[in-house]
Amino acid sequence: MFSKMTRLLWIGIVLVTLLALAACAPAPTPAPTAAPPTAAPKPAATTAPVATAAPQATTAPAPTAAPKAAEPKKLLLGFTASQTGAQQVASKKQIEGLQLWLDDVKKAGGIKLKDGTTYLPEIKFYDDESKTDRVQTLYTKLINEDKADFLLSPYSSTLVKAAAVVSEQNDKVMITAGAADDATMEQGFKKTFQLYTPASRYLTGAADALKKFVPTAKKVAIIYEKDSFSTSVANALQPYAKSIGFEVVLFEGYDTGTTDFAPFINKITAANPDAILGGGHFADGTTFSKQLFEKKVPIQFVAILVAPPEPTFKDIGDAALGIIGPSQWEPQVTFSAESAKAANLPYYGPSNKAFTDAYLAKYKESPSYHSAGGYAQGLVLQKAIEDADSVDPAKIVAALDKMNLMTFYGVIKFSTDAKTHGKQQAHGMVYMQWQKDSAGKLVTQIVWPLEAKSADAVLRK
Amino acid sequence: MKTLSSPFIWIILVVVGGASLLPILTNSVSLREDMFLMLMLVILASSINIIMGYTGYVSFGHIVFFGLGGYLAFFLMKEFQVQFMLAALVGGAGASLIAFFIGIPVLRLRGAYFALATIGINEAFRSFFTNFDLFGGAVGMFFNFSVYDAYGGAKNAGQLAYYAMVVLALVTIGTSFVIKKSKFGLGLMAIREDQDASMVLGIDPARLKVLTYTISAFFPAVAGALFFFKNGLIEPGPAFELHRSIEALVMVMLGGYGTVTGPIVGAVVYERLRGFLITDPTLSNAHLVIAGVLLLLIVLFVTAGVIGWVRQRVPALRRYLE
Amino acid sequence: MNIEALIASSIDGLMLGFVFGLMAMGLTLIFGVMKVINLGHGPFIVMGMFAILVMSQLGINPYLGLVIVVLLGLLTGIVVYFVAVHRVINAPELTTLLATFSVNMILIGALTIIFSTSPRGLDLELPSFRTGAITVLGTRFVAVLVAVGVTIALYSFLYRTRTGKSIRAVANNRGAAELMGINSSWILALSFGIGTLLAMISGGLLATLFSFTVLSGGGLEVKSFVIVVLGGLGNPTGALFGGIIIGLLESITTIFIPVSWVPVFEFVVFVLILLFRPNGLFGAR
Amino acid sequence: MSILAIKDLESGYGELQILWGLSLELQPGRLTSLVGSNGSGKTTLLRAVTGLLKPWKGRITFDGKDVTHLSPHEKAEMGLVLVPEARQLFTDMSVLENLEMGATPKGARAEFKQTLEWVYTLLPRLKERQSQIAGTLSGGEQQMVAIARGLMAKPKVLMFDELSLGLSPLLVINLFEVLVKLKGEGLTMLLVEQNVQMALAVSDYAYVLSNGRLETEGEAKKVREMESVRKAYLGL
Repeated sequence: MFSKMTRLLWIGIVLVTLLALAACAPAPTPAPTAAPPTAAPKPAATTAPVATAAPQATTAPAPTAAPKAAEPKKLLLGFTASQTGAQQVASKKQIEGLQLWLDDVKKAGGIKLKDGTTYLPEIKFYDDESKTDRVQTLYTKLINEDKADFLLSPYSSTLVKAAAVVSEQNDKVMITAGAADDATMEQGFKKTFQLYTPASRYLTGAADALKKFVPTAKKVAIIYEKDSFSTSVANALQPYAKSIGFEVVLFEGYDTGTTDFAPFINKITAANPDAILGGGHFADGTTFSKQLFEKKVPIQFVAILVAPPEPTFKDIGDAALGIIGPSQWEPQVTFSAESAKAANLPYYGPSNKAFTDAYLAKYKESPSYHSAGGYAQGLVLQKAIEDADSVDPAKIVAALDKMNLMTFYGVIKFSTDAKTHGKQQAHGMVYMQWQKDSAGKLVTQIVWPLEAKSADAVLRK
Repeated sequence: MKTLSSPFIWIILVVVGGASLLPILTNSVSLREDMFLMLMLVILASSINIIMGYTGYVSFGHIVFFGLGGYLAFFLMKEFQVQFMLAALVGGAGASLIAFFIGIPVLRLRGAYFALATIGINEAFRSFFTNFDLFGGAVGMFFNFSVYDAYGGAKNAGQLAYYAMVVLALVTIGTSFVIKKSKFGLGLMAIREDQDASMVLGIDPARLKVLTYTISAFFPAVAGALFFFKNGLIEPGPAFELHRSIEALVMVMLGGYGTVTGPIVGAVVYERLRGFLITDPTLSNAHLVIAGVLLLLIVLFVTAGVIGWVRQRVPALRRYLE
Repeated sequence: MNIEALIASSIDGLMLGFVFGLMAMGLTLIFGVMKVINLGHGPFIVMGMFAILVMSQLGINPYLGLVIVVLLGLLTGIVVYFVAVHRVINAPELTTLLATFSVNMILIGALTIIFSTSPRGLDLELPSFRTGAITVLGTRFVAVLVAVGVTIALYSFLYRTRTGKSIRAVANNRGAAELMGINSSWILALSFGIGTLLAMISGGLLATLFSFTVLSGGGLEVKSFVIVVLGGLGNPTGALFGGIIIGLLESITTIFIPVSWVPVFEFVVFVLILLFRPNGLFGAR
Repeated sequence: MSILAIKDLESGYGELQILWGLSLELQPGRLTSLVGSNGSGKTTLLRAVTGLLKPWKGRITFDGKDVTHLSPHEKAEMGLVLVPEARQLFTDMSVLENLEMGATPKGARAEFKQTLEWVYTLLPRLKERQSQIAGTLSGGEQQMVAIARGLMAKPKVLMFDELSLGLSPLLVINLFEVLVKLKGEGLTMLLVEQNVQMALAVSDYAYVLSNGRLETEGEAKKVREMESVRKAYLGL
């Protein structure tokens, strides 16, 4: 009898333990995973402004801005970041850019509506380890538990795709940066808005540039990493290159994780192209460029994805020379209030110089296009709130649909077509090239489009 | 059936089932997401345990079936609008069939050779799918959101996928238990202890192993189908992620290899621990290091895993902790 | 198809193959001596890469740095052996797999904290020799010399010195070696150290050829498995030939089939060899 | 003074106890044999003495020092060497390399050349075979390599486990002749054998083991005469 009792007791204990393990943790009290987000609102915001006096975000004039309204309301922006894993570096830059925007808004006293309501944005983010399943879990959490008002995106196409699915499922507005995938934006999304130039337009400009810089060029080789993003770029580039009269002598993908390009370069050389277009991500891009250089491949025009705009691309030394890369933004871009006026568009936000200087002052590093994208995420949302004069999601969507303006990051306009809703329409790429300055140091210059160039293109030997 | 009269299986099913109801009772979507992932890991770990814990064959690349099931089902759903549960079952059956044909030659290998072969198989499939344009190649496949309309919208589809995952988890655990307790399972353990001696006992190791491998491929495949259905997109990288496979091994080891409860406890503990480490601001940078150190300590000092350890220490519990 | 490209690629592949062989040699040595599949192999390779990177940033010539890498690798390996492997050396395979996997996690975690996952590269220029379409890259040529040198050194050590012979004795019959007065724990630790230093040297050489990240080890580790199986588990000479075969295979197939199919081909060959020649291409039976 | 003394030794595998309080002593310069039927615990005793198996209780003294808990290689270094059952050669290595490995203890290493010379005169066949891979030798030759390898350690006590197992009678006689020669040179030896007849014929002193306990002991000649031993082991 007694032993039966103990047995039951044991069952009870096991049951309770397992229940506790399996379920309690994530349940009502936001225990483990719900631990507060990392470094988000930096105390820096309350301290004195930085010495270089970062320029105020030129908030659109709010005509009858009631002075000193009530307490500013909180506006929670949620997203995930890759603090670990493959996308760590770019993701960090993106957050830094966003953080800078946040500082600027704080300095301006928040986002003000016409009725005097002020919103003070705060950010909350979790580490997604660069993994899609974590992205989805964490976005669900941001939406349902943290009650994020608006969503921003993680970095990289694959992760953004995963996040967009969740945000669309939950009817949230999300502004994405760091994702250029076309396919993602052709799923019939209603509330997802893309800041990056889509992959399909990533390298088409390079083909145009080739035509201009090397008028004799006839044959091009398109080589690309076999991943989602680079494949989309290449798939769009091939018909375009043909349409403007090039012969594509080689169109071939290489496996993600390819380390050695020597045999592939032999194959490319054998096809005898006048230019190489394509690429993938950083590691393959640098190795490819380096081996191209070492093998003294005499191709005058090489434009590859992602790697060249990274400052560390210059680690490979002279091998970087002459390599062209598409970029969403570069510190030398010439978008300004004047050029906006010329294009008959409104200009919004800080000037390019102001952004670049403030970034350099705060992080002791020049901003990359990831940083600019991060800042632009916030800026676009801010503008949409001001235009909508509300934080109501439906009104924000309407404002974003209507948006057509220029910022330091470039022109922004979203597709309103049902099939491709939210896809970036206006933003264009700039093409930068590694060149040597007068002192013999490697620097980047914008070479295309011609109206935005900071230097003339130099052909490889 | 004698096996079903064991109190253990009912306890464990009730506990897991009960825990799965929590998100529905509390109506918390994010808890549901957490549980969805957790149940998926339980399924992965349990099915690896079926082949590894019972026969001693360390399948490093078991995630290949997760990917295969996911891809097959996704293709059916996308191209032929097959209902998702049917597609998932077909995906599972397809993966099992592939496991059957792979298993016949590969299970002849022993020890390290088998482990290496499973890695090779996973990588071969991953690179194959990267190039296989019918399934989207490197870009993968994605649903148009209208696919979910058939299930009452994307939100509702998530809920349905969750129910399916709960049922799958319970079936996996049940199967794991029945195999362990059956004569079949006994044969497997004999193989684990000494394959050559088991033949003397009249056991046909080759047949038994292939059958087990085929069964153990089914569950991750269905789980993959459900996961990618909810995900809305599938790509070769996340579908055949070797790392996830190794993590599932860690879970089995953590909980206790060769037990039914072990993989469940292992999956829950591992996932909670990781969740805790990566969201804690001070620990998140070091989370890999901390997890590694903990794993090492367990491997070195608690070789039998949590459940194995409890079973050794408290013999009275053995009947309730298979 | 272009005959010149084929020859050029064969030369490139052959040269890279030596480095691959060296890389796999560490893995196969450890397996041969103690029947442990070292899942920490990838991070060891990466440690070699970053050791060279740090030294070149400090102004040390990368090739000179390899000498320091040897010592560093030996030490790391011995420490890792005693911390993580020694206690479970007689346990079933799964246990040692997980023990070395936890080493993998710890090392990758630590390296990520120190270096982040951003890509790095060495700015190293050596002259290359060129005739027609065939270019022999200077870095690659030196890498081959180093790889051959290290292989010769390893073999003289294993066959000419008493300690080396003790390693072979322990690999052959640990119990008997112990009975003959050989301290097998020490020999095992030393072997692990040598396996590690081989991985690190190959990492250092690879760093002179390609750019890399903290996460580069994963792919290279899997490649090492392929090579080791090709050459026969536990057979260092086999590993060298396995490396050369993989190098050639990759480079030659690149000419004939789209490059992205090369890994498919490679892994199918890997599984087939495991199935039909589990002792490697050169092994008995 | 005995050179090796085992006192009240208990040991076994896992939870299974095999040895139940064994005590035996080896006198220097003598050949002692340990006999008993299959499963009586002879090999277990040797494993416990060399340290391959942990002693549970009791004490082992070698050359005046307590060596109970030392590992096999430490004991070998001190001069307590075993020629193991089934030879356990380094089958992938040459005969010469096997012998070199035998000479691992520091003292032996220094005198490697002389010892090798001596071993080759004792077992001349090995000299012819010195560069052959050990695994390719015949069973008898392999046993010779095993003995030679043990001798290369310059042991103070050399123990043999089942020297005659699986060898033809003629070979066995050859090997036992070698033992006699070694005894003549003053080497202390412990011979563990199933072949009781042969063992007792060449030994000075003998222990008889049964079920992990000592059944009897005495001068080899006397043990041979014992009725119980004759019945149980000699089939007379």
